[in-house]
Amino acid sequence: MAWYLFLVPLMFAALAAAAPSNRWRPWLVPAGGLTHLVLTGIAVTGEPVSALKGWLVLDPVSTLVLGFVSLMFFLCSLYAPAYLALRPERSNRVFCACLLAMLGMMTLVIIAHHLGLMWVAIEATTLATAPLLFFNHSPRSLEATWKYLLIGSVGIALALLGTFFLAYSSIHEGLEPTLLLDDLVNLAPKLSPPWLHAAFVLLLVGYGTKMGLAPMHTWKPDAYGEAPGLVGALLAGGVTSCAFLAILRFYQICRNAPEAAFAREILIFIGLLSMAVAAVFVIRQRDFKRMLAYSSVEHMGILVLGIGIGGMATFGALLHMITNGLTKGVMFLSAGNIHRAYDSKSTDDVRGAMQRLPISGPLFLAGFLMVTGSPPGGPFISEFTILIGTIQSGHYWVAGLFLALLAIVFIGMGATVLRVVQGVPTAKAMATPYRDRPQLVIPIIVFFVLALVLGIWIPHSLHDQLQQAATYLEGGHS
Amino acid sequence: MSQIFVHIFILLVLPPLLLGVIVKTKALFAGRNGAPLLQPYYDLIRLFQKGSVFSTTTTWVFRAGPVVGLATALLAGMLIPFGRHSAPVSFAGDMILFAYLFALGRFFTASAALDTGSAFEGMGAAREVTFSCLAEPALFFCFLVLAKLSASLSLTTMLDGTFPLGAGVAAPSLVLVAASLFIVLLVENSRIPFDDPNTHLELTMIHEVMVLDHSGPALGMIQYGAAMKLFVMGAVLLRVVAPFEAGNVWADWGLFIAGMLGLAVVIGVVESVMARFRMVFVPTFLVAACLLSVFGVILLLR
Amino acid sequence: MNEWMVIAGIICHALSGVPGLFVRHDPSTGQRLAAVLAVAGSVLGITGSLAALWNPVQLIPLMRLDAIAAIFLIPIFLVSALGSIYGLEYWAQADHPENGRKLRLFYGFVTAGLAGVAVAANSILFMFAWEVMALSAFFLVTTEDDKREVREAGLLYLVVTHFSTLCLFALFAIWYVATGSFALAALPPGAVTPTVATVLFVLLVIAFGFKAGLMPFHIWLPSAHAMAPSQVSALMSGVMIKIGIYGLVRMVSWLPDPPVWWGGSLLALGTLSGVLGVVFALGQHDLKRLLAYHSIENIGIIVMGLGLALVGRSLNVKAWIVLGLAGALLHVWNHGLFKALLFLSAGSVIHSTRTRTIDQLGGLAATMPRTALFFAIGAVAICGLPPLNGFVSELFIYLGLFRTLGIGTEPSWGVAAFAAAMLALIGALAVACFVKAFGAVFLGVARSDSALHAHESGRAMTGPMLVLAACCLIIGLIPWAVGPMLGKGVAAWMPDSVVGFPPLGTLAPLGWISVAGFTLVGLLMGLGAIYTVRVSRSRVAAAGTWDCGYAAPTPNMQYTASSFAQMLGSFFVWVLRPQVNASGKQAVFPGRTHFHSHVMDLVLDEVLRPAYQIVVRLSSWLHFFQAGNIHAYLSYIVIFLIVLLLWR
Amino acid sequence: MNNFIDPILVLVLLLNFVALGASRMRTVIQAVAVQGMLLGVLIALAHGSLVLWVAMMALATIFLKGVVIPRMLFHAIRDVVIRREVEPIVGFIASLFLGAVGTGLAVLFARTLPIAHGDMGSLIVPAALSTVLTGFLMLTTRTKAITQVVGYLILENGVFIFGMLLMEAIPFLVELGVLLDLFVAIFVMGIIIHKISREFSSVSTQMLSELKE
Repeated sequence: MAWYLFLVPLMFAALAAAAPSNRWRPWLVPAGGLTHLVLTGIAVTGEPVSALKGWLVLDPVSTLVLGFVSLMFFLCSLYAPAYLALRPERSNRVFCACLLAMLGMMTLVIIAHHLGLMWVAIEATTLATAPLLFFNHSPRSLEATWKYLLIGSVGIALALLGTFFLAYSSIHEGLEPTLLLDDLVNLAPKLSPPWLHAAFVLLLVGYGTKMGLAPMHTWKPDAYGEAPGLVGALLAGGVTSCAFLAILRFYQICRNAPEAAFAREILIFIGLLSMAVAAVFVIRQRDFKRMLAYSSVEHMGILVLGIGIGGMATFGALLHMITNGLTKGVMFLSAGNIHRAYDSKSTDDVRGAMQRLPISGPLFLAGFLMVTGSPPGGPFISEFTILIGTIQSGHYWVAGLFLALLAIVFIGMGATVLRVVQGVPTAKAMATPYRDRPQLVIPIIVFFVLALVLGIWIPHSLHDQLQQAATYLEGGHS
Repeated sequence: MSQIFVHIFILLVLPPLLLGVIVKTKALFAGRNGAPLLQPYYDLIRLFQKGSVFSTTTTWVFRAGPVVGLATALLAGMLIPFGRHSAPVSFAGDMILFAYLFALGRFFTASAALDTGSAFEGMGAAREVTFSCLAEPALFFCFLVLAKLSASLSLTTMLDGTFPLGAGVAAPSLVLVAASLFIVLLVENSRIPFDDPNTHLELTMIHEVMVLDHSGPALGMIQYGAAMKLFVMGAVLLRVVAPFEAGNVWADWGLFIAGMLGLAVVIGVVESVMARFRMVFVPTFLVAACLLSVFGVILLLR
Repeated sequence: MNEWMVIAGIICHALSGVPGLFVRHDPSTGQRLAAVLAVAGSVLGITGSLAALWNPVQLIPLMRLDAIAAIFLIPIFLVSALGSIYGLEYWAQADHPENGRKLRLFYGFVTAGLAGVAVAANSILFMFAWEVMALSAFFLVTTEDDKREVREAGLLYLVVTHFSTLCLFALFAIWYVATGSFALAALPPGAVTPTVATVLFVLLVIAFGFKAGLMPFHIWLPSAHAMAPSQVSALMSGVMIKIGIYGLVRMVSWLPDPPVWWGGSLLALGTLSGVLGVVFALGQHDLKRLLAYHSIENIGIIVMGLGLALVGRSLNVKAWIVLGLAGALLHVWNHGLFKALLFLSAGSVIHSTRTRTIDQLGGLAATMPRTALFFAIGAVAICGLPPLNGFVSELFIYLGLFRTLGIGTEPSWGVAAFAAAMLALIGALAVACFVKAFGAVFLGVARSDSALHAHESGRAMTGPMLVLAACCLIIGLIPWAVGPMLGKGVAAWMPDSVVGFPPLGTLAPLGWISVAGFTLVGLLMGLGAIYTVRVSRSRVAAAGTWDCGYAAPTPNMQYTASSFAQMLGSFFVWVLRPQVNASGKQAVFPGRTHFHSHVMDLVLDEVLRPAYQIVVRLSSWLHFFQAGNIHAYLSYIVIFLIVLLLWR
Repeated sequence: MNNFIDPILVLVLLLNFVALGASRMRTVIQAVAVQGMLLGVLIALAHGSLVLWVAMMALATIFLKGVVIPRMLFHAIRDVVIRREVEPIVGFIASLFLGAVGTGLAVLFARTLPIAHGDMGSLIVPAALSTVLTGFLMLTTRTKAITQVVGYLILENGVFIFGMLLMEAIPFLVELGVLLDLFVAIFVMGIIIHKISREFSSVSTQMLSELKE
C-alpha cells in the first residue's frame, strides 16, 4: 500500500511527461489527484500501513497530514485544467509532470519514518517545485526561481548535516547507529546532548527554510509572488505542511531528551519572530500576492509557536495546519483569478474586485477575514485553541504578544485587501477577457465551505485523529 | 387643601408685583418717584388685549415658545414650598424636575428666537443656552448640599429649615449655597449686573433680545412667565436664607409674602448700586457660583 | 415556547434579505418581502421577549433568554423592523440598484447577529454571533464603497471591531482556563484570584467599550455613523452600540465580589464620555456626526448608571443597585428610541436636501413640518427633558447619585455625588447643542437652494418616526408601566441576592412623574388654547423679521450653527482645539472673506493616527532587510544559525 | 589505513582556500572537482574493507563529483560568452582571511562536540564544519551565479565529509538518493543559469534584485 501511495502519482507524472496533447494533458492532474485521494482513503481507513521494515509507516500524525495534503492537492488539481486553458500559449508538459511528481514526493516525505529517506524526498520536492515557479518564463519568475532553488537547497543541505549529527549522537553513545524515527524516539534520553543540541538547531534552520520561518523566509514573497496562484496554494498548503511535519519529527525526538526545554524555547522564539516579521512586511504592502506570502510566514510562525507551547496548543497547531491550508487555498486561487482579470497584482491598478469578479472578489475578502481569525471560521477555532493553551501553560506575555501581532497583521492586510476589493474597477480592467467561470471558482468555493465548516463543527473522526496525533506527539503512545 | 389654593393663588397673582417693587426701589434710589407698583399688571393686561404681528419666516415653534415658557414656570411653581407651607406637589427628586422644567422652557424660547431667522435673536439664544450651561451645575451643587443637610430628596423637606446634622455643620455650607443661588437667580432672570431687562442696545442683551419679535399676547405671556420664574427661584432662595416661621398658618403666609417683597427690594438695591458687567465677565461669575457651591459640598463630605 | 418565538424571529431577520437576491425582474418585490419578513420576525421576537421577562428560559449550553436578554432584545427587534420599513422609501431598490440588495441582506444579518449575542450562553456561540454582527455592520457602513471617505470609515471600523474581537479572544480564553468550560455563567465566589478578576474586568471594559463607543474607545463611531445610510445609522446607534453595553452589564455581573474601584472607574469613564461626547458634538458641522457624538454622550450616561450599580454591589447598598441599573437599562431603551428617531428624521432631511452640512440647511420646518416635529420630539427626549422618556431614566440615575451622599441610614460614597452635577452639565450642554441643531436645520430661512426646495417625505419614512415618537411619549408619561420589567432585569442582574430587593416603585416616584407629565401636557394644551383663541380674536399682521433697522437682511446673516456654538466652544477650546482658517480683518471697505473651522477628534486624529504613522515609518525602515539581494538572504541564514548554536 | 585520512582532509581544507583565492572560474571549478574525487577516495578509506557497495559508492562519488558536475559547470560557462573572472564582492585577500577565521571557528566549535573513541581522524569534524563555512563564504561573497553553485557544492562536500563518520548508519539507498538529488539540483541550477544568461546577458546575480519591498 505504502508503495502505491507515492509511486502512483509518479506514474501519472511519467504519463504526463509522455502525453503529446497540450489540450487534454492537464486532465491527467485531477485524475492523478483523485486516484491519490482514493488510495489515501483506503490507506487511512484500512489496516495500519507499514513497509520496508519500518521505513514507511503511517502513524497518527502522518495519517492526518497525508489526508490533508491529498485533499489539498485534489482541490487544486480541479482548478488546474481551467487555469492552464487560460494559458494556451505555453506548453504545460513540464508543469503537469512536476505537479504530479511533487505530489508523489510529498507523500514520500509524509510516510517516511527513516530520516535520511525523508531528507531525500524533501529535497526532491524542492527540485520538483522549481519548474512550477518558472512557469511564466518572465525575468521576475526566473529570479524568484533562482532564489527559491538556491536558498532552499542551502537550507536543505544544513538539514542533511543535522540529520548526520543526529545519527552520530547515537553512535557517540556507543549505541546501534540508526536513522529510524521510532528507534531514535526511544533512544532519545540516551543520546549525547551536545550533538543532539547542534542537530536540532541545524534541522530547525534547514527545514525552517523550507517551511518559511523568519529569518529564513526571504525566498517566500518572491516565490509566491511570481508563481501561479495554483502553485502558491500548493506551496503554502502542502509543501510547508511537509516541512512542518519534518520539524515535528525532530521535536518528537527532542522532547524525550534533556534538550526538550531548549527546543520549546527556540520554537516559541522563532514562532513569535516569524509573526513579527510578517507584521512588519504586510504594513503598506502593495502587492497582494506578496502579502499572502507574508501571511503564510505568519501562520507558519503560529504553527511552531503552538508546538513550542505544547499541551492544548499542540492540538490547536495541528488543526491550524489544516484550517490555514484550506483558507490559503481560498486566498491564493482567488488572488490568482484577480491577477488574471486585472493582469496586475499591485493595488495601484487593482480595485473594485467585488464588482469586476462577483465571485472571486468576495471570496478573496472572505478568505482574508477567515485567515485573520475572525469567527466563524476554521482558523479562528485553531488560533483560539492555541491561545487557550498558551494561557493555560502560563505564557501570559507570549499570549499578549500573539494577540498584538495578530492585530497588526490584520491592519496591514486589511488595508491592502480592502483596496483590492472595494471601489470602482478601472475601464482597462473591465476590458480584459477574463470572467469568473465555474471551473475556476468551484474549487475555491469548496475550499471556503470546508474551512467554514471546520470553524462551526469538527467531524468526530477528524477530532479523534487530531487527538491521537497530539497525544502521539506529546509522547503518549496511541 | 385650602393651602393648595392659596399657594396657587399667590403663584398666579404675586409675581408681577415683585417687578413693580424692584422698579419702585430703583426709582427711589434714583430720586424719582417712578411708576406705580402695579404698573406690570397694567402692562400685562394691555399686552393681552393687543393684536399680534408674526414674521413671515416663523412657524409653530415661534408660537410654542411663550406657551411652553409660561407652562413650565407654572408647574415649577407647584414644586416649591412657599414659606413654611409645603409644596402642593412634592416627591423624591422633584428638585430635578424643577431644574429640568426650566431647561424645557429654555429649549423652546431659544428655538422660538431662532425661528425668526434674525441674527440678533440668534445671538440672544446662544447666550441664554451658553450661560445656563454654567448655571445648571451650580444649581445642582446647591441641591446636593441641601439634600445632604436635610437628608432628603424633596424640595419641601430640603427647605423646611430643619437640619438633622445640626445647625453648626449646616451654617457654613448654607452661606455658600445662598451666595451661589443668588448669583444664579440674577443670571437666570437676566437682572443687573449680568443683564439689563430694559436696555435698548440689542448687542448687549441676553434675554430681551430673544423676544424682539414677539408681540401682543405672546409678549405678555413671556413677561408673565419671566416674572413667575423670578418669583419661584426667589422663593427657594428665601427659604435658604430665612427659614423662619410664625406658628400661625396665615401669619406664615404673611411672613412669606413679606419676605418675597423684601427680596425684591434687595434685588432693586443691587440693581441700583451696581453697574452692568461686560458680557465676558458673566461666565466668570457663574464659575464662581459653581465653586462656592462645590465648596459647600466639600465641607460636608470631608 | 417563547424561546422558540425568539429563535423564529432571529431566523426571519437573518433570511429577510435573501429573497431579494433572486427577485431580479421587479425591484420593489424583493424589498417588500424583506420588510414583511423583518416585521414578522420582530413581532415574534418582541412577543417572545416580553413573555420571557416573566418566565425566563435557560437552554444550557447554548442559549439563555432571561430578563436582561429580553430587555436588550426588545429594542433590537423594534428598531430593526422600523428601519427596514423606512428603507423601502429611503433606499428604494429602484434608486439604488447597485447596492440595495447587499444593504438589505446584511441588514438582516446584523439584526440576527445582535439578537444572537443577546441570547448566547456559550462563549464560542457568543463570538460567532458577535462577529456576524460586526462584519455585516462593516458591509452596511461601506454600502457606498465607491466614495473614498466611506472606504476610510469602513477600514477604521473594521480595524477597531477586530481589536475588540481580539480582546474577546483573550477574555474568553482566560474565562475558559478559569472555569474549564465555554459555558457563560456567573463565576462562583473565589473561582478566580483577584488579579485574574481584574484582568478580566479590564479586558471586558476594553472589548465592550470599543463596541459601545465609550470614550476613549469611540474613535470608529462618528465616521461610521455618518457614512452609513440613515436607517443603518439608526440601527447602529440605536441598538448595535448597546450590545457593547449588554456585554458589559452581563459579564460584570458574573465576576465575583467586585472591588469598589471597578464601579468607581466605570462611573469616571461614563462621566468623561458623557461630557466630552456632548462637547465634541457642539463642534460638529455634519448633522449625522453631531448625532453620533451624542451617542457617545448617552453611552456615557448609561455607563454612569452601571458604575453606580456596581459600586452599590461592592458596598452592598441595594438602593444604588436598583436605581443605577434600572436607570441604565431604561436609558438603553430610551436612547434606542430617540436616537433612532433622530437619525431617521435626519435621514429624511438628507433624503430631500442631499446634504448633511448643517450650515447649508435651515427653514425646513416650513417645507417638512412632520419631520421637524419628530426631530423636535427626539431632541427634547435626548436632552432628558420632561415629559418625555429621557427624563425618566436620567431621574433614576440622578436619584441614585444623590443617594450616594448617604441619605438616611445608607452609607455615604460622596465622590459619586459630583457625577450628579456633571450629569446636570451634560444635560445643559445637550440642550444647547440641540437648540443649535434644531434651529439651524429646521428654523429660520433656508441657507441654500437644496434646502429651499426641500419636500416632506412619504408615509414609509414618517410612519416609523411616528411610532418611535409615540414610544418616547408613552414611556415618559406612564413610566410605572415599564417599572416592573426593569425590576425583573435588576433581579436577573444579581441572581445571588434576589431576596430583599426594594421594588423600583418605592425608590423612584413613578406615579408622580406621570402626574407631573400629564399636568404639564394639560397646562401646555390649556395655555395653547387660550393663546390661540386670544390671537384668533385679535388683529393679526404678517411682516418681515424685525432686523433692528438693518437695510437688506439676507439668509446668510442668520446665526449659523457654528456662530451659535462659538461662545460655548470657547469654554472648551482646551479640548476641542478647533483648527480655524479665516481671512483676518480687512481694510475700511472689506471685500469677500471666508471663515472655516474644523474640530479634530482628540483620540483618533491627535493620538492614534500619529502613532500609526510612526509604526509605518519604522516598518518601512525595516523593509531594507528584504532588498532583493540573495547574498544578504543567505547571510541571514548563517548568522541565525550561529546565533542559535551559541544560544546555550 | 586510517592514518591516511587526516592528510587527505588537510588537502581538502587547502582546496577550500584555493577555491576562495582563485580569481579564474576554471581554477575554482577544478579545485572543487579535485575535492570531490578526494571525497570518493575518503569513502573507500573510511570503510576499512573494500566491500562491493562501498566500492560502488566511492566510484559513484568520484564520477559524479569529480567528472560529471564539473563538466556541466564548464559547459555552462562555455555557453555564457562573458568574462571568466569570479567577480567577488569581498576581495580575494579578505575572503582568504575570512576563510581562515572560519576554519579557526570551526576547529573551536568542533571542540565542544565530543568525538567517540575509536573513531578515525580527529580532523573530520573540523574539516567538515570549515568546508561548510567556506561554502557559505562562497555563496555570500561571490556575485556570479556559477560561483554560487560552486559554493553550494563545497557546502555539500562539507556535509559529505561528516557523513564519513557514519557509513554504517546511513544505508546505501539513502547515500545514492543524496547523490542523485545533488546531481539533479546542479542540473536544474545549470538550466536556470543558462536562462539567466540569456535573459540578462550576464550571470551576475546582482541583476537579480528586482523582487524586493
